[in-house]
Amino acid sequence: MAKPVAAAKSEAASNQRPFYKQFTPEQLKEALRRMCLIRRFEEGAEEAYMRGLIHGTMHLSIGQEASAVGATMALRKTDYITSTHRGHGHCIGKGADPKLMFAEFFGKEEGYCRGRGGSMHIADVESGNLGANGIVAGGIPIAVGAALAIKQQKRDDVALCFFGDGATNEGAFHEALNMASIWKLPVVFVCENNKYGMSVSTERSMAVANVADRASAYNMPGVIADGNRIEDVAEAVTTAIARAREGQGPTLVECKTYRTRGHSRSDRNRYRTKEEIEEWKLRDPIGHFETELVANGIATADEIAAISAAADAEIAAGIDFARNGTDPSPNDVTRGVYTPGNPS
Amino acid sequence: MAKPVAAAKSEAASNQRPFYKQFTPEQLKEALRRMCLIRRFEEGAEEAYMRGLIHGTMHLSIGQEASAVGATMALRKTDYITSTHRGHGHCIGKGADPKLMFAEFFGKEEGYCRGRGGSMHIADVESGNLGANGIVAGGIPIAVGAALAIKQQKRDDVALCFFGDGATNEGAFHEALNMASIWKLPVVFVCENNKYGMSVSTERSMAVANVADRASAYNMPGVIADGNRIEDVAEAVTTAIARAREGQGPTLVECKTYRTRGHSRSDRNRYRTKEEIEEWKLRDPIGHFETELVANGIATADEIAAISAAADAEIAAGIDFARNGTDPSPNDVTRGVYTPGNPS
Amino acid sequence: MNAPLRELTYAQAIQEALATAMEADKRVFIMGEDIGVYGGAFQVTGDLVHRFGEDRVMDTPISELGAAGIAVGAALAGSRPILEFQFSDFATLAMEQIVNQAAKMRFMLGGKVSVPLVMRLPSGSGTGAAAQHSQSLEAWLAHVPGLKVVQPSTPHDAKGLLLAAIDDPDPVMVFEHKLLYKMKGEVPEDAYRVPIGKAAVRREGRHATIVATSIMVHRALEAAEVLAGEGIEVEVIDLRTLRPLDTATIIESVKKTTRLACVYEGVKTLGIGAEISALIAESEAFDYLDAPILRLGGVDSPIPYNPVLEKAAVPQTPGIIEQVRNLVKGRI
Amino acid sequence: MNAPLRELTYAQAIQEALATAMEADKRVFIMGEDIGVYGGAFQVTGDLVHRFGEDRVMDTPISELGAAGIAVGAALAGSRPILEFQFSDFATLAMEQIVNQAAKMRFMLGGKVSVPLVMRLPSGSGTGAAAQHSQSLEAWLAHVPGLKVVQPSTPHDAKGLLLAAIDDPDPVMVFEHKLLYKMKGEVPEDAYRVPIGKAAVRREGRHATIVATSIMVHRALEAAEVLAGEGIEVEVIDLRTLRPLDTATIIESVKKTTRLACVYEGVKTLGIGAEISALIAESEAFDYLDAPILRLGGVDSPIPYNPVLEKAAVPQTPGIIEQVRNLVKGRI
Ligand SMILES: Cc1ncc(C[n+]2csc(CCOP(=O)(O)OP(=O)(O)O)c2C)c(N)n1
Ligand SMILES: Cc1ncc(C[n+]2csc(CCOP(=O)(O)OP(=O)(O)O)c2C)c(N)n1
Ligand SMILES: [Mg+2]
Ligand SMILES: [Mg+2]
Repeated sequence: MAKPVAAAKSEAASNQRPFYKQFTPEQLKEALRRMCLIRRFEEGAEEAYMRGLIHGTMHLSIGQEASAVGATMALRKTDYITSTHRGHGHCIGKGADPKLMFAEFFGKEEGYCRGRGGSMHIADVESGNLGANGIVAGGIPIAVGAALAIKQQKRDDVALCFFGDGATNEGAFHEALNMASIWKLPVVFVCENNKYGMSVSTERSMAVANVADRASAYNMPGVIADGNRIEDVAEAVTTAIARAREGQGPTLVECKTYRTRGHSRSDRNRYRTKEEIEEWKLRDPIGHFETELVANGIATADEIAAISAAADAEIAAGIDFARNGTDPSPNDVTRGVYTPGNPS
Repeated sequence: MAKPVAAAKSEAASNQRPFYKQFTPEQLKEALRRMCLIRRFEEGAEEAYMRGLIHGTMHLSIGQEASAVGATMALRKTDYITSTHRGHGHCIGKGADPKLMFAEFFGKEEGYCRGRGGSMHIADVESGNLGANGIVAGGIPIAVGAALAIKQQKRDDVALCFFGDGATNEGAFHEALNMASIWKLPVVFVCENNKYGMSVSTERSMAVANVADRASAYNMPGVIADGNRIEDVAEAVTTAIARAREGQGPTLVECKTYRTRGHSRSDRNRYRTKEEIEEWKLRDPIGHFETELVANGIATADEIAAISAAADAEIAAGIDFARNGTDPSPNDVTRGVYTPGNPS
Repeated sequence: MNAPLRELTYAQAIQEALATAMEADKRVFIMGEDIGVYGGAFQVTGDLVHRFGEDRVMDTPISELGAAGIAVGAALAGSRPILEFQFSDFATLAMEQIVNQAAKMRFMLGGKVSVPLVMRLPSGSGTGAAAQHSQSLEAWLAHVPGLKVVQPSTPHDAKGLLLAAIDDPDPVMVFEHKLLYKMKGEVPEDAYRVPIGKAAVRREGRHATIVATSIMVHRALEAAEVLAGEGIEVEVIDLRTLRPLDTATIIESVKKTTRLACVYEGVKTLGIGAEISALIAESEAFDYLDAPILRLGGVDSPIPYNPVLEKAAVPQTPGIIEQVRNLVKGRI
Repeated sequence: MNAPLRELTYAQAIQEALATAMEADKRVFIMGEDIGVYGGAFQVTGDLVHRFGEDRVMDTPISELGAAGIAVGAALAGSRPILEFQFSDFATLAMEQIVNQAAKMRFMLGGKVSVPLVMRLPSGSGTGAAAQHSQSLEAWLAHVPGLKVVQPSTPHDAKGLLLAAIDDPDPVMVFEHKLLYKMKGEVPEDAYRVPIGKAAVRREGRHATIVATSIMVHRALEAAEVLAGEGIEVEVIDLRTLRPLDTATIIESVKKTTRLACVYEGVKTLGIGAEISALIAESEAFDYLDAPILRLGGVDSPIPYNPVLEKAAVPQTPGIIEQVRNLVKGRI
């Protein structure tokens, strides 16, 4: 005999993970909304790219939405993030407006970077996103520097730094984590370990099994989270953020996840099997979160459908907005290189 | 009542450390000779520098002779080393001739680098020393590359890489150790931890207590040796070399030691106390080894005195040789930039 | 030889040079990011890993500085490394090893070693990859004694210069242009070499000389063709090697034409055109000059993402035509 | 103002600028290797750590790339970092952050941020420190849009340019010369600025112009003094800023003197003299030139250890005298 609904709910509540108490239902639904937006944004961008409307290259994070949103949920607007070449999710997670991101992809003056940066440099300084980065690991010391400035200015903000597994093989990772640790800076290192740096698996590129195993070399906690489960990511990162705000120094959080798309458009997936990809598709972070929200009594199926539909609409409108944006003039090619009104 | 000498000897033999069995008495005495040569070489170089006979700068390793010699004892001529700015000891340890080193310091054509390199680039390619390096950590990836070549050529040689504690904060250290480990290369990493990178103590520059603590991040053994006791260094490094030769990959050996001189001539020792320096002077690696050689019945006091006197004489002769060397002609300033007889 | 003409792309020509060298010499190996099963970001190494195995076609972790140092060490220890940077922009991470070690090692050690390594650097703009994936930093490396620097503009030279670079006992930097990878051209099958240090006169003329590099050679040739229709005969020199420079070929041409324009993609200021211009201005050719020396280089800006701006940032054919016309007509 | 003249060394002048800026603006801090209790490898920071504390005079680990990135991040987040490289040679490790991040960040982000940081780079040969501690790589950074590059030659300018650099909203690279640190000169006590982008005419003349940088300004002035005794009047311009260049001052001088020599320590090929020469050769001043443009730069070699060779590797006063004499007498 099925239990009455109320009883099921209260039982669920007692088993509930801290995640569902740390955040309000509104925050949780907003998190789902952002995950949906990221997914739709990237699907929209991919389509525009394939139709030749967007040029250049782009790196999709489809399948990794839980880490992008879970890691940014506990951040304030005055906190910073630095992001990566695979940075659309981080950008939306931190609060950017998809239509201004699309405008950037379409190379328009309305874009976040006035069409000068594109996907690989997407940023929204207003919302605290110091930018994606075309250089693997390039953003890691930058985040540490932002954390140093926060400390110097006696703010209780934090800097959160996204990077991939491959980035942890760069010297910049090593130098930055060491300095963050000796100076106890308010920074959280979030590694999105999607098993590959382009085509090279972590087994072939790293001497240790987990990125988190490297944390001990910097005397900081190294935490592993299931990167496809937002509750896991958010709990780990929230703890790390709290530590950082309290002046206890940095944490390395490794989110185990997977990108279901190729590295970039030119990827022929020769380095991995179809089975592996399919297996991970079954672990879709959005589907998982939707199920959990319902199971935890936070959202109804209808609400979820509405969130999803709203995301669709927002993305469609964003693309429209972007296509109708203003093209930069070739006469302005050197605009923005130096700060105007410069004293010297 | 004192035990008869023979009995003391055999008792000592039974307690004897493997070091005294791994190496023949001749090898052990040769090791002492090299340690003495290093010490006298540097004292001679220091004096010549202070008298204005040598220009530029130099970094003395006085107090660190046990690690230089202990780490090179088990090497063959066909094995490689890469060395550091503080590299005189490594060079003599690997078998260089002090008079040709002096000739280099005096800027002469007879010098190992024809007077082009000086102290900071002292090398003896013939004996397998690929060179000191003016760039902190610069030699680490180079040693890994030499180890890769060894492996490619199916030789059973090894590359041994010296570097300081400060060098382990460089990204090059991280990248090189990771690659050495994933490719299981025949390389031994010997860190001479003398507590300071120039003026900055390891406490202030590293997030972990020991350099060896960093080894786990590369999934390789991290071994700590007393760097002022040659037996400790030699045993640890000999094991590491054997591992490398057998294809089991790299080891990180940390030799805890101390430089009793300043970082370079301009050092005013403001970052450490006189007491600390004096304390370490009492732990002189040469005095220790002399005592042990006698105690282990390997050399008599007379033999030791003779080794020391011979070193004095060799150094004096070396300086004479160098002073009478040939000055390069300014017309030859670009000689050696490119390989002559070059096909294109 | 009357072998039938065979066309390859620039990328295929490079791959053929790599295969030829690896077959001829066991010491030669290649390393880089995603050059194995992925075939390289621009599919230059392609299937080589299947032909030569993972030990000779080595995927590295994302560790440019370490990889460059490993190349130096392997070269010192008797191997012949060829390192591919995925984009030349990432070589900024490896400058220490390139400039302080590879370039100077032989000199610092009194000429007692050589450092026979090759680094391949895919460069240039035009792919929409924005400021950190579009640079042309060849002038940096051409400034450094101890290095050699080449910049092939055709499939033929891409193969021949790379083979010469692999033979060379000293470190050679090969700047490839990403937009050229798909360009087709005649490539002989034999293992010919194109000598390092020799420029090529691609078109003869008497009214002006254009010295161009890499992709700009093609734009210069297009411009020359158009100008020929107007009666202006332009001599086009493909520089090919940036260090050491083929001074003689340029001087001789300028003495004949009396006018010089340099066309290059790198930033104009301190780009290779500055050196060519200065070379002529201090040479015997100075007295022959009938006009100022023109430089057409990249604008003083990082490369923008927007495609219109991206094109505006580096010389394009119409601009070359206009400026060289002005040069010849005395309007500069 | 009639304040009595006060002399400081170049190093003291830099230290005074640092102290002045830190006192005036809480956001300013300095970081680098051994700049704290050690006082800096060249004793430039001296006792500043005692005046401002370890939080504002920060010793870093030996991590140049990381430190440069931290400077970028701190600048983005509202602080005003000044990073000392112990030797400019080590900046090769940090090129990624300098060139791909600091220089391009503002542009890539559509002009929505500024990156107000200063990097100090002790450079040059003459100390017997050999090839990896003696380079003059200023031409590299002057090639990079987004950066500003200055090279003070006197204590006065060392202070004034550094203060201007610290004010500047964009990244400024300050190349200091190690041999100048002990040079004394007049330095006003007030917080004056020397504008970035303005060259200084150090001596007027009418027979030839020398454009010199850093320590070469002093050698050029010595040479000018000797040549004056022979009736040759040389105008000496201290370039001071390598990016952006003060084109107007140079052009004007060359139009007057009709002869130009560039004297600089960096490698001649693609050194700053190449740019100055090319600038003149493409400018209106071209028509005024009565002789080829002379470049005296470093030889095509790493800097040797041996002191005689070391001197032979870069321009010295006697060579400048001889060559400029030849230039004026039409022997070039
Ligand atoms: C310094 C540098 N080296 C190489 C690249 C080329 N590249 C771009 S992304 C990438 C893989 C990065 O892997 P990872 O850090 O795991 O991030 P992921 O792409 O998996 O999200 C590579 C090699 C680059 N952009 N920067
Ligand atoms: C890349 C680089 N950074 C800085 C320096 C300046 N420097 C020379 S030695 C040294 C300290 C090195 O410390 P460590 O590695 O512990 O070696 P030690 O001098 O103690 O033997 C420094 C900072 C350098 N030569 N190279
Ligand atoms: Mg990855
Ligand atoms: Mg040390």
